[in-house]
Amino acid sequence: MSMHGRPFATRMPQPVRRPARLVSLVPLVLILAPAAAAAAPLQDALRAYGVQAEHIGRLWNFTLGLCALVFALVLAAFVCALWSARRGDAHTEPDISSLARPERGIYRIIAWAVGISTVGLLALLGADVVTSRALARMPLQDAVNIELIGHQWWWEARYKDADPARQFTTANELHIPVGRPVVVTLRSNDVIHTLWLPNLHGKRDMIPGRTSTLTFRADQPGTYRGQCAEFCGLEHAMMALLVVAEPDAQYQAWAARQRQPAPEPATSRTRRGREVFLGKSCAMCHAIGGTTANAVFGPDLTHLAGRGTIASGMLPNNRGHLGGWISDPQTLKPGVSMPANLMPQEDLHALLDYLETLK
Amino acid sequence: MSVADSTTQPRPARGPGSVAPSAPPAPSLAPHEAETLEQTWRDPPGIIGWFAAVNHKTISLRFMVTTFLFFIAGGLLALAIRLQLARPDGKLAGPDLYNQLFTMHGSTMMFLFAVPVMQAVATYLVPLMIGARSVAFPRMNAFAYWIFTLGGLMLFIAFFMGIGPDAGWFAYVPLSGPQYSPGKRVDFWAQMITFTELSAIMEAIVLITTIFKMRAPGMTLNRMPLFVWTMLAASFMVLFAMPAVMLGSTALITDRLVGTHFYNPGEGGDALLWQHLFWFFGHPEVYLIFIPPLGFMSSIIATFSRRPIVGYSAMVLALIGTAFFAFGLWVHHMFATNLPELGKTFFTAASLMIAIPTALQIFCWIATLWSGRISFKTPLLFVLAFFVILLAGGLTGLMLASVSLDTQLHDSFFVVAHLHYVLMGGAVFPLFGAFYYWFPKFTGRLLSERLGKWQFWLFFIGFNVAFFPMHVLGLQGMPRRIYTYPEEMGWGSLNMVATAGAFMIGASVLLFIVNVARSRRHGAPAGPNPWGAGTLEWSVASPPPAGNFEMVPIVYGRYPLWEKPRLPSHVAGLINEHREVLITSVADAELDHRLWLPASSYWPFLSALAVTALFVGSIFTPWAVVWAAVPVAIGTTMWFWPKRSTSDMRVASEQHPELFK
Amino acid sequence: MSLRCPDTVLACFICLGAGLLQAGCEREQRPTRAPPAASGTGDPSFTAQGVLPADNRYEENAYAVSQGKVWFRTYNCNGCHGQGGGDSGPALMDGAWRYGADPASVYASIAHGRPNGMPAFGQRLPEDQIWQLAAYVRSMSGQLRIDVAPSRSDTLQASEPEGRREKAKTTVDTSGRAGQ
Amino acid sequence: MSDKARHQPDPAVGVRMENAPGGGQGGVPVNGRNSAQDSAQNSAADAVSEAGANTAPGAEPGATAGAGPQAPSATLDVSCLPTFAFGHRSPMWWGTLGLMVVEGTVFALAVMSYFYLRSHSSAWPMTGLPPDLLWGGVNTAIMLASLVPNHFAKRAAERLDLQKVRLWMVACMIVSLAFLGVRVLEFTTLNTRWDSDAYGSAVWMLMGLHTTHLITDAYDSLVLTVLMFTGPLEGKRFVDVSENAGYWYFVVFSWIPIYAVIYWGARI
Repeated sequence: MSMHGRPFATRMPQPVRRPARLVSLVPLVLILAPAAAAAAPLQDALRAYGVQAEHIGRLWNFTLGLCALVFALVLAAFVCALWSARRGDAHTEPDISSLARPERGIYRIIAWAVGISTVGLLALLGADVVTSRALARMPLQDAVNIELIGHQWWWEARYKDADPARQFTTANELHIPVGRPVVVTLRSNDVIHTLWLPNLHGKRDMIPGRTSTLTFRADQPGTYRGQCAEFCGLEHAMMALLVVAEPDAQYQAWAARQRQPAPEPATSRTRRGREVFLGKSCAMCHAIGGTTANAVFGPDLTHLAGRGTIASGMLPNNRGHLGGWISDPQTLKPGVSMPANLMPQEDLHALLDYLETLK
Repeated sequence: MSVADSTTQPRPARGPGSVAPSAPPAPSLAPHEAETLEQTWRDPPGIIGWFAAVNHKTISLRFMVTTFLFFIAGGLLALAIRLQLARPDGKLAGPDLYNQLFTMHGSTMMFLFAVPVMQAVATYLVPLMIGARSVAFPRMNAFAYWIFTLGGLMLFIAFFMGIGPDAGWFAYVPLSGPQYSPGKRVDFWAQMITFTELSAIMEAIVLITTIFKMRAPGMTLNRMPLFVWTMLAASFMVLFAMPAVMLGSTALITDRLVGTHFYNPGEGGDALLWQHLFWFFGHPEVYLIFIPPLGFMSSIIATFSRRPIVGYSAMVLALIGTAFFAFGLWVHHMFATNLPELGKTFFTAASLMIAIPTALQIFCWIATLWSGRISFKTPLLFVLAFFVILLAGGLTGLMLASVSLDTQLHDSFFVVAHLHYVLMGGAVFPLFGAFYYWFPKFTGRLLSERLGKWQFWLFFIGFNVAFFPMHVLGLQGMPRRIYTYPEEMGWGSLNMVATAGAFMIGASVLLFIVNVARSRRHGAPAGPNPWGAGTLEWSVASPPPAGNFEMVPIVYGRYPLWEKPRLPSHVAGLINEHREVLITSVADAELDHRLWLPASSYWPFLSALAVTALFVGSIFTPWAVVWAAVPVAIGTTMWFWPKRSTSDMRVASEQHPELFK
Repeated sequence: MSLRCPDTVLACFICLGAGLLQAGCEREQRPTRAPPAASGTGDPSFTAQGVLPADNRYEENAYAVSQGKVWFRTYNCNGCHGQGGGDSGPALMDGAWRYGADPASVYASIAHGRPNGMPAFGQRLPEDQIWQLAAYVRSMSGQLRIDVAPSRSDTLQASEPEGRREKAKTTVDTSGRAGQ
Repeated sequence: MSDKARHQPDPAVGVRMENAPGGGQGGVPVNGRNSAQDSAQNSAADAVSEAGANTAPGAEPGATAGAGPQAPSATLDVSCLPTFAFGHRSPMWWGTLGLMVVEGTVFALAVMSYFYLRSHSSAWPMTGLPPDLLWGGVNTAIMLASLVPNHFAKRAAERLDLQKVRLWMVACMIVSLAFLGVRVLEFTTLNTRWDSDAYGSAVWMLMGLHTTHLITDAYDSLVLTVLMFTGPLEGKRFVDVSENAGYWYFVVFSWIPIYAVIYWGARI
């Protein structure tokens, strides 16, 4: 079920820092990271496109450097020990002199080594504290407030606004303005999920019965992919989320479009398609603004055609995949709540025509 | 480097060091007395006798074989997982099967292999190392083995019946709860926990009592071999850690079966309660998997660098410190939850600080090697791998200890890499070293050095090929426990590499099996002390007689076989016709009294069957607890009930000791 | 040491297991290997012909029944039937049935609707879901094996979990049909 | 520390200090308890004299007289040691202690979970009333009272006094019947069900855990009591009685905090 043709906004921004420099101490990465980075959609903890991820990236560099140094030193001592130690075998008379008189010299060296390690550990602790303070200090004025709700296995996003009329709901694809802080309130509808947008920030759990928040900022336009990180059942692997960071004007336009109800079907075919939607099982779970379909069990489809993917980041959103998804989702994503819908071909095509109008 | 080319031929059968040249001939029993002693401690013959065996060596060997079989099973599951992930959009296993695969793999390795195998090895070695003829409570020891085996079998039978657990080895609620895991899958998992924890707790009590009360006269606490110290520390950790998960899994089962609300936010419960209970056990568990191998390390390094370990007391204090701090870290598994940030920082500090005792031990070992005279035998090779792999795992652990970094690394493949570096490097490599080291003691024959070296290098290279790429995968954003991933995520190549490495590991384990199978028959005869080691287990024949020591030795130092023998060298006057053991005082191992241990009995096995019926039945109806309690009570009572003839004999020996001289 | 004896232990355990195998599989299957909903569903249009199968194999499958519970909540059956306690619609927790207690009748009630307010969902719900609903509805009065019926939910609990209800004796009283 | 290891007293010193244990020595009365005392004193006396012999000047301490007083002997004769001992000298004591640690930890964690859940709830009890005080109080009193016969049973056991052991064990059995009966009444007056809410679950978990211990401990004692009447008996069995009594202490004392939590944790 791989994606043919990438559903993402194709503009690939310049990374804030080169991956190679980040991980220069991990040789294997030098070899493989470029190959991996070439085609991959942006889901990479080593390439920061937001201030929060940058803080963590800095901490990562520091920690990696220090740990690599320690690794090298201890290993050097270890190899020297093996190299310089005399050889013996089972017949060698064991040297038990140390039982009689403790080896003060060796103890002193070990004490020094332990002392130095302690200093290193304190340095790590300090760096961590500094980083968490930096993360907490991100300014939040005129932030975008989003309530993100985890479902098995998709994401429901409610854009909050002081004025209820300006609130709207979408699913599986967030749009955020570049350079403006985003405050995401995390909740879960069933089991524990975890929001992870590696290029923008670290993880945060969505725990039923609790709410938590994650604040981040995208400093570069682009499409960032996130994925549920906490094992959440059968389709844990198929629970992805796209975050489209775009200039404020574009974002405002998008938001304005989202607040509109679905356009009235113009042609007879699309009108037929809407009847199919409202008459069949679709309307039992999905909502389309401006129609009688207002169920909340499945993703809101009011502006389905505007999204890059369907089935929560699993398939590119084009007529073929959409048709396949409607007729037989259980083969594509076994266990998903969407049932197989057996309907005559013309009904299906009418339905697809209608859905494609939901820009 | 020198490790590679220092291969030598197997040792000649009899090594030196067992008796220093100037020593007077060690006193021994007359042949007929020795035969009586052997008869007394031997297990009864026949099938019935097989189920009645309580000799600690018999039980321990079965325990080791059983845990190793579970290790093989878990490894095969791992290979299946790697095959599925080898290429993007893998079609080998659907999500349902895949979730069962990794849940079974994790649960098997953690609960059915890593913890019990350490206790299994310990129940064989500890009595021999401390100069005892048996473990305390031999029947409880047997019961613990049976209950463990039956629990493990239950889990795998359930798996093959398609009732395999699928909620992950830490079974987070609510996913593992009644609503999102319908059916009986998770119930079997939770009951398996009860089985194995029960077994682990009993083994811990057996070991603690053995170590405290049955050491040979003169083996004061600060003369104990470091391995015995590690088992003491680990056993105490078991006593405090296991209850947490037993309580948690009991609450999970009652939630699922009788509708309690511990984890139901709708009725005042809380999903995080499970995480607290589980990780309050789960993190110490990592350390009680990792601490006994520290004892393997100390034994093997001392022997193969021909000198005592540097800084005995420092090592002991480090062990105790590790065991203690291990209980203060559990929240670093929950950094992604919405707990207060200040609290998280405290746990960051604790998680970093626990590195200090480990560092201390590593430095002491390096100093020992440096100032010793090394012989690069296979056991030492496996132990040396520890310094590379565990070091790397420990350092990635420091990264995970940081709250901010952890939010990126948590639940990604980076964690998978880290935990395998810690557990394989910290436990499995030393464990293989220990097998190569003590196999001669178990069987009387040496394992082949050549195959051993092959296995080592296959394992060492394969391991790094398999797990190093996972660090990178995690950083590239690959989450744990996904059954597949789309092609353009670009994770394909590294996953293929990892799978190749996994199969190299498989091949090396296969070599190990071949080596054991060959050497059990055709291996070079070992003799009592093939490595010229210094601790007591090497003073007896290989394999040891049923009663371990013909005459219980008296100990004057930490390496009795290396130091100059002193008189009196052995204990006389223990009755050979009964399983009489010497009980000594806790701190200084001064003579205290002579105890008769119970003889063989099949009641521990029958009681284990009854308990199994109770646990499995309770999965289907709470009333099973009531009805099955009857056979359990009968079984345990019969197990306890003394035999009249034996008691009369004992009474006679108490009233007329002179008759029994 | 000989391993013959553990093999015998293993063997007898496997025999024990094999006995439960059937129950195990049926109960534990997930949609990846889900059994056909009911005998005779090969022909998708059989409900139209009024041909109704005798038994509902989803009643053996814990996952399917729990899905039924999900649909019951999602499609707001509670709106009329309460939490099974009954409101404008009849109670479903007791053993009293107006149109028959057998799976086929329950299926028919959901698919074709009944007088006095029960709508016909046949057109709006896929057959599988109706069979799952039918299985769940019967579990509400304890008609299903307790190891298949759902246990408590992670919600405010209205009534005892289906898995722990006494099996109510089913009676078919037609009194309610005329009434209301 | 390593050099300290060299200066450890020779183990043989232990013989002198350890092998005349007070009361922990001797056989089982065959006819009446006087003989028990006697045999105890006798063999204790043997041990002392044995030890005296061992300390003959010039002899390696602990060497057998048989090996000749002058030549250092290769072996240390332990046949004079007692065959059982009470308290921390007995492995049984350590085994029981281990069990107590495990179960104590379980109780502690259960109590923590109780307060953890309480901290997440606005009202506690979440619905309904706290448990009635009557039967809980009565049972606490009974359990505390049970300490008396338990104490005397322990002491009699340590004096190898079979008659008194039988007497007090029977007394313990009667008391245990009492508190098991009252425990049933306690369950009926908890004013909550395990499946009504998290509060009920926590309370029933605590009660269930402790009741399990009451039942098992009562059963252990029953088995021992029967054994005391039917035999076979040897000195070690008195250690079992004494350890069983020690476990009884644990079960009763662990009830105090659990009682406080269940009955007063819902009131304060």
